[in-house]
Amino acid sequence: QQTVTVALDWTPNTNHVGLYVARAKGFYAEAGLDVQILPYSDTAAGTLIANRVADFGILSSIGLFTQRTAGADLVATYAIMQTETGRLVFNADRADIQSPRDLDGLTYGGFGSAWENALIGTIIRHDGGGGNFETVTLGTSAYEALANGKVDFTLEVYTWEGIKAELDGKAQRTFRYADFGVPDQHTNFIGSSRAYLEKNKDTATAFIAATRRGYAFAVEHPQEAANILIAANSDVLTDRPLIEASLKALVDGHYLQSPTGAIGTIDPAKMEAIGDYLFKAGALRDGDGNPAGERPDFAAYYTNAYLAGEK
Amino acid sequence: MSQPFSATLRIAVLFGKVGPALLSVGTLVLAWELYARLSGISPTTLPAPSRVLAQAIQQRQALFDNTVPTISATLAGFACSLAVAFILSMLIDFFKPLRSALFPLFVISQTLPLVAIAPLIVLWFGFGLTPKIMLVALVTFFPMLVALVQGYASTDRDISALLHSMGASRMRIFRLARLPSSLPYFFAGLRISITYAVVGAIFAEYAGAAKGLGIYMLNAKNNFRSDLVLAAVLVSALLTLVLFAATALIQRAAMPWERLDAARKS
Amino acid sequence: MSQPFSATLRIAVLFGKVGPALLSVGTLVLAWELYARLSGISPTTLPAPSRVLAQAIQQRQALFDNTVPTISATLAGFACSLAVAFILSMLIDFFKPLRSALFPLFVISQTLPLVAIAPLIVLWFGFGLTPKIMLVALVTFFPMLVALVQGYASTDRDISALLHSMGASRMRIFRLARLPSSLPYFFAGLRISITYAVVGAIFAEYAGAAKGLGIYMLNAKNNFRSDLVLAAVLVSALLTLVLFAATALIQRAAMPWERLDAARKS
Amino acid sequence: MSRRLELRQVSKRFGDIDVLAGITLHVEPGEFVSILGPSGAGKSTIFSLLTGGLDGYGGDVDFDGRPLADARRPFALMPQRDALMPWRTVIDNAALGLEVQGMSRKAARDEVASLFGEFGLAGFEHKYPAQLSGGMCQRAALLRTVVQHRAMLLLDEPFGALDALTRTGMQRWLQTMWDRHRWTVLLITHDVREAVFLSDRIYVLSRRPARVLREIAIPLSRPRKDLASPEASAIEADILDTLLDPQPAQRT
Amino acid sequence: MSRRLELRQVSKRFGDIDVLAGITLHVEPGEFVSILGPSGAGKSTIFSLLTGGLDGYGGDVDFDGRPLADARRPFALMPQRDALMPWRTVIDNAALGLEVQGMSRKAARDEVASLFGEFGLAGFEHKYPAQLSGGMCQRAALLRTVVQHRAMLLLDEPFGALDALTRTGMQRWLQTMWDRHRWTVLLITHDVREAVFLSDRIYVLSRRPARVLREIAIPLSRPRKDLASPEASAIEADILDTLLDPQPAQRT
Ligand SMILES: Nc1ncnc2c1ncn2[C@@H]1O[C@H](COP(=O)(O)OP(=O)(O)OP(=O)(O)O)[C@@H](O)[C@H]1O
Ligand SMILES: Nc1ncnc2c1ncn2[C@@H]1O[C@H](COP(=O)(O)OP(=O)(O)OP(=O)(O)O)[C@@H](O)[C@H]1O
Ligand SMILES: Cc1ncc(C[n+]2csc(CCO)c2C)c(N)n1
Ligand SMILES: [Mg+2]
Ligand SMILES: [Mg+2]
Repeated sequence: QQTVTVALDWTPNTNHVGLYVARAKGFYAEAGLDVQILPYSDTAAGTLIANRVADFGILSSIGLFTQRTAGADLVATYAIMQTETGRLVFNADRADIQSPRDLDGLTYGGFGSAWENALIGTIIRHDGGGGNFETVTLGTSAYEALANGKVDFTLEVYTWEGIKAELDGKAQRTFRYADFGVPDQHTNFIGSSRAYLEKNKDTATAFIAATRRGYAFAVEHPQEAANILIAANSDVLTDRPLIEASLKALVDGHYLQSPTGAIGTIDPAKMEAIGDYLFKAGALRDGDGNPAGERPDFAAYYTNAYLAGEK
Repeated sequence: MSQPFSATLRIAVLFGKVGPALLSVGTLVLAWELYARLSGISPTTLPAPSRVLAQAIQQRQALFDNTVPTISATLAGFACSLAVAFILSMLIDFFKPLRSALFPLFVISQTLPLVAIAPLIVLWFGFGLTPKIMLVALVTFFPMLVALVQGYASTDRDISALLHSMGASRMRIFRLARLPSSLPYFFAGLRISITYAVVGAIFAEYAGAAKGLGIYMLNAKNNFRSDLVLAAVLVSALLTLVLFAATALIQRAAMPWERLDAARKS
Repeated sequence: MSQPFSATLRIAVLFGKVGPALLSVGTLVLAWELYARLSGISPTTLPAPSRVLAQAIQQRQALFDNTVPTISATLAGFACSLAVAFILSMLIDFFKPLRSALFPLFVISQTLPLVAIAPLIVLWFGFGLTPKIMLVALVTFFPMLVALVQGYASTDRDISALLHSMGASRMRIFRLARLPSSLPYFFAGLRISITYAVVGAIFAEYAGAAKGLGIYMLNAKNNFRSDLVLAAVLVSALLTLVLFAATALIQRAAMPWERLDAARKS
Repeated sequence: MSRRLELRQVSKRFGDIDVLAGITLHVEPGEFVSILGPSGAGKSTIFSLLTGGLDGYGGDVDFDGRPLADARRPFALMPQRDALMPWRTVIDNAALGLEVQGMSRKAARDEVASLFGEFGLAGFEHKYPAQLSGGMCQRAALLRTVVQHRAMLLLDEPFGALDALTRTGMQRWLQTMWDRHRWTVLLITHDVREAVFLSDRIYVLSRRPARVLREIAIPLSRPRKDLASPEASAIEADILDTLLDPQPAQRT
Repeated sequence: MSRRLELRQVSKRFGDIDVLAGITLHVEPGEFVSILGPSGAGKSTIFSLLTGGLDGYGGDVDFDGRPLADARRPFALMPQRDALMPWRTVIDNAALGLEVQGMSRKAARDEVASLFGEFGLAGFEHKYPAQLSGGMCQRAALLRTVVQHRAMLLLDEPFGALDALTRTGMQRWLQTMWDRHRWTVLLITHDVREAVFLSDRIYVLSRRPARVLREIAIPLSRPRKDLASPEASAIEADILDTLLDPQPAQRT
């Protein structure tokens, strides 16, 4: 048996369902793999992969593009989300916020990544605003701060925070990034390093294929997948209705499987578009922190080569 | 005042000591409960203590499962810290220039914000117990070292001179005089450090752990469960208090002569 | 040894004290530099000190802009902590049962893991200076209170009895005897607390702030700039050392008689 | 003329412990009286009673023929050891009593400054106690005591902390000062020779609970230059035999 | 018979400070000799030299006619104050010297246990020093010293920390013990009376840098029951006048 380690990007949640299903259903074992899901840590999964602490990891799209441009050895091998799960969110009772240009001068509760400002600025300017807003960095409490009225708006993962708010009956409204000039993206990937992939081609292929089976199973059987996910994280996932509703949203919203049926496949057009966008917004920087001089070759940032069926 | 106490007197004295404490803690908890219930604040923002307690009891198995790794990390880290502090303190005691060479490093190590250091530690030491032990050791090591070095320095010069006059070697003088002299300082340092040890272990878990009170808190928060966050906080506070009490008991056992001193002074 | 020193002797003695420290710190930095350069480790994981320094200099304006709020929070929080600790210590000194009522609360407050508390405090008090001051005060308050209360208790009984025999009121005895007696304890507490104060402020910023060294570190980390994280760590360590040195200077100025004591003992 | 101070059957308990068990003694105006007794007997307790540091005791205390009212504070106390404040200069230490009486610091300093020469402290006004020798500290403490101009001085083992040589010097000096000023003094000591050398009368106390074992008048002429005259030695030997049990003490 | 201990022109400096400036003195076997001198003179420094606590001094030190070789360790030291270890019971404190000599703890205990009666400590074997009175602690310290069976005892102000009454009792007791065992003793003290009461001869040292001011033989018969005989008093007064400056010390 071949051991494969996977680093998470956050607390275990519905985004990770395919990993847990593949493990519990024996897909990994069938492929001769012993998959160890590493605990979530303060250190970005991309950093762990690039430093060979983990073989695979959950990468955010932004993490992939920025870290890779700065020289980290990262390659996306599987798109978890076929479309953007992020939203700009604010409380529904804010009559003063009708469209993004109204966000000028308001306070954003952020997470501390440079691209957030580029993203929100783009959205506001696309809507005819100036793109001037206050940022307070809140780490992980931005969402609570919004509920408390301490910030005016923040970014959420719709299929987690958004669903929770719906379940709680919290009235919120959102703006979709894609509606305001931001290209749609695969929000999360499973990625690895070129160094690992070259040395472990077969293992990597087997891992991605088995993982894809896990996500495909979850799309077919969301209820059973929810049970598996909860059972594998009984200490953590104490809110069954949230898990079930979140999985339902992931499936019904065509996040895990595109309307055309793609699961895990990385869309080159999306990659080029978002890469282009980030490059132009100045969010991509080299290892010394200087804006990337020329447009990077984004085709090297990802590969569908390890998805079963394609080669 | 070494007269024997009657049983009732003992209880009265105990209550005199514990009474005001219970009163103040009780008042605080009651005020919190009333505020949480009457202000209409959402339980996600501030759950009532009764809710926290009820959830803590309901989730006792999960809490217990997550407390064990934290205790292991705390104790293992603390033990390492103690061992290294002890060895280094001895080296410093035998070779003084080491003190001026090493102390600045230790002072600087205390000024490093853990939040910035923790992520690096996983990269270097991985996900096992090691990084947690390292972080706990980092926060507790310096106070223990200082306590030991101060303790040795507190040795009665007359006692050292006496042992020297008897022909005792430096090692012997260390064992017979300097080491026992350091005990009160050692235990004072222990009581301070043990508090940091727990907080340090919880912190270390943020840097990557599968289980533990820190992870439990983080997960509870990401699952919108403030009540479970506070339940874990409660457990960690209790854990600290228990360790605190344990050091006090160990000190009583290890230093029987100190109790007499206290009794005589009063 | 109160003979006047010649200038060269002074320098030699100073070097004797500072020399080993420079040597050890220098060795460490050198080893780090060599490792970072020769091991081929990626600068994102462990940047060389030269790179950290170069980046710190290049980013000096941003670092400075982010240091100012941290210093404000540290000093304001510490000042609040001091003021409250002083008032409470006086109340406790005048009304002893307060001590048993309040001390358990303070002990418990020290056992609460900051990681769990900081976000709550930020949620309750917003992103202004208030929550940072609260958190800095939380970590520094108890050590200062304990130091003051211990300091008062260290008052020479004979001096109190003397003042009482002279007809001095309790308030007068407090001002003339208990307060000055507490100074050495006060300053010992100050030196410990000031270290926590900086770390506490940075920590508070992690839980939510617009600017500050903590935010700078967080941003640098989220943008995968380990060199800038370490540059900010460097600044915060320097800040702590400067505050540390400042308390030592203040102590020298505030307690001229202590220097004599030390001179006489040697 | 009525007696300056008179204690009749004064008793005091701390919790379960009897400390004073009916102390009767008196001091005449201008008299130098000593109290001798073993450590822990209760000697300092007597001073605490007099200076209002304790409440609740049995028996009567009269001062100048009237019951001792707390508020009058007719005593200036010199506590065991010097009790100088390390953070005050010598002159501010000496002026402490006057300051507490309400005098401004400046006026109090002016008043005590004139006495520094007589007390052998000239030139040391602005030093801290840590810069003085043990003997000088004791003199500063005594200066602080006498400058309060109270009707009576209570001296609690003023030289107990000094080494034997310095102590002898200070005793000689105190006798000279007393000869000059004729203060009314009640002195506590457990140095028999000191008591014999300085006193008009001596009360010898028992171990706790303290009773007056003996009252001894010292008929030696003053000034008592000769520390070891045969008469003094005889009185001393006599007192020592009263105090020292045949078996040395088993517990303090 | 050669002299037990002989110091010839012994001198010692600490850095810039001259502490001993040519000390010449000797002790005969079975003799009780005292060194008297002001505080800080350098008395304890002499003992440190003898017990090997210091290196680098001038002059010669002979023991039993041969130069003092460091390794022989012919002295049992009783340091200033009692230097008992608070964390050891009385019997373990008393057995310390034997343990350091290499004896097992059990054998050392057995050896010292038999002496507890004679030293007035019977029944206190397993108490801690904090449970003993000051006088008992001093006796335990002396027991620890004599049990080492060294050729000579060095006692550094053994009773300096005691109050005057207890001290007198201990001095009487020490005289009895010495009468019985006839140890060779060199005693440091600054209590003139103690020196006169206990010694065969006394060396009086000057202030620092210490020189021998006088050597005084005490011809009084033993046992010296009477603490205050006229002869003793006369010797005492004589020594005191040597030691006390006309002006009391300005600085320690
Ligand atoms: N405030 C108090 N509370 C309880 N016990 C006390 C108090 N003050 C004194 N004592 C006890 O009373 C006894 C006599 O004490 P005191 O200080 O009067 O003795 P003393 O004769 O002055 O002794 P010394 O010569 O050692 O100064 C001691 O046993 C002491 O412990
Ligand atoms: N190791 C040392 N280094 C420097 N100076 C020292 C050292 N030991 C003693 N001295 C100095 O030597 C002088 C004599 O000290 P010593 O202890 O011998 O005096 P002493 O006569 O025993 O005094 P006392 O009667 O107070 O015990 C003092 O001024 C002391 O400060
Ligand atoms: C399930 C899930 N929820 C929240 C976060 C935290 N987070 C990080 S960036 C961001 C904004 C999205 O555009 C949010 C909410 C996460 N990583 N995964
Ligand atoms: Mg007393
Ligand atoms: Mg000495």
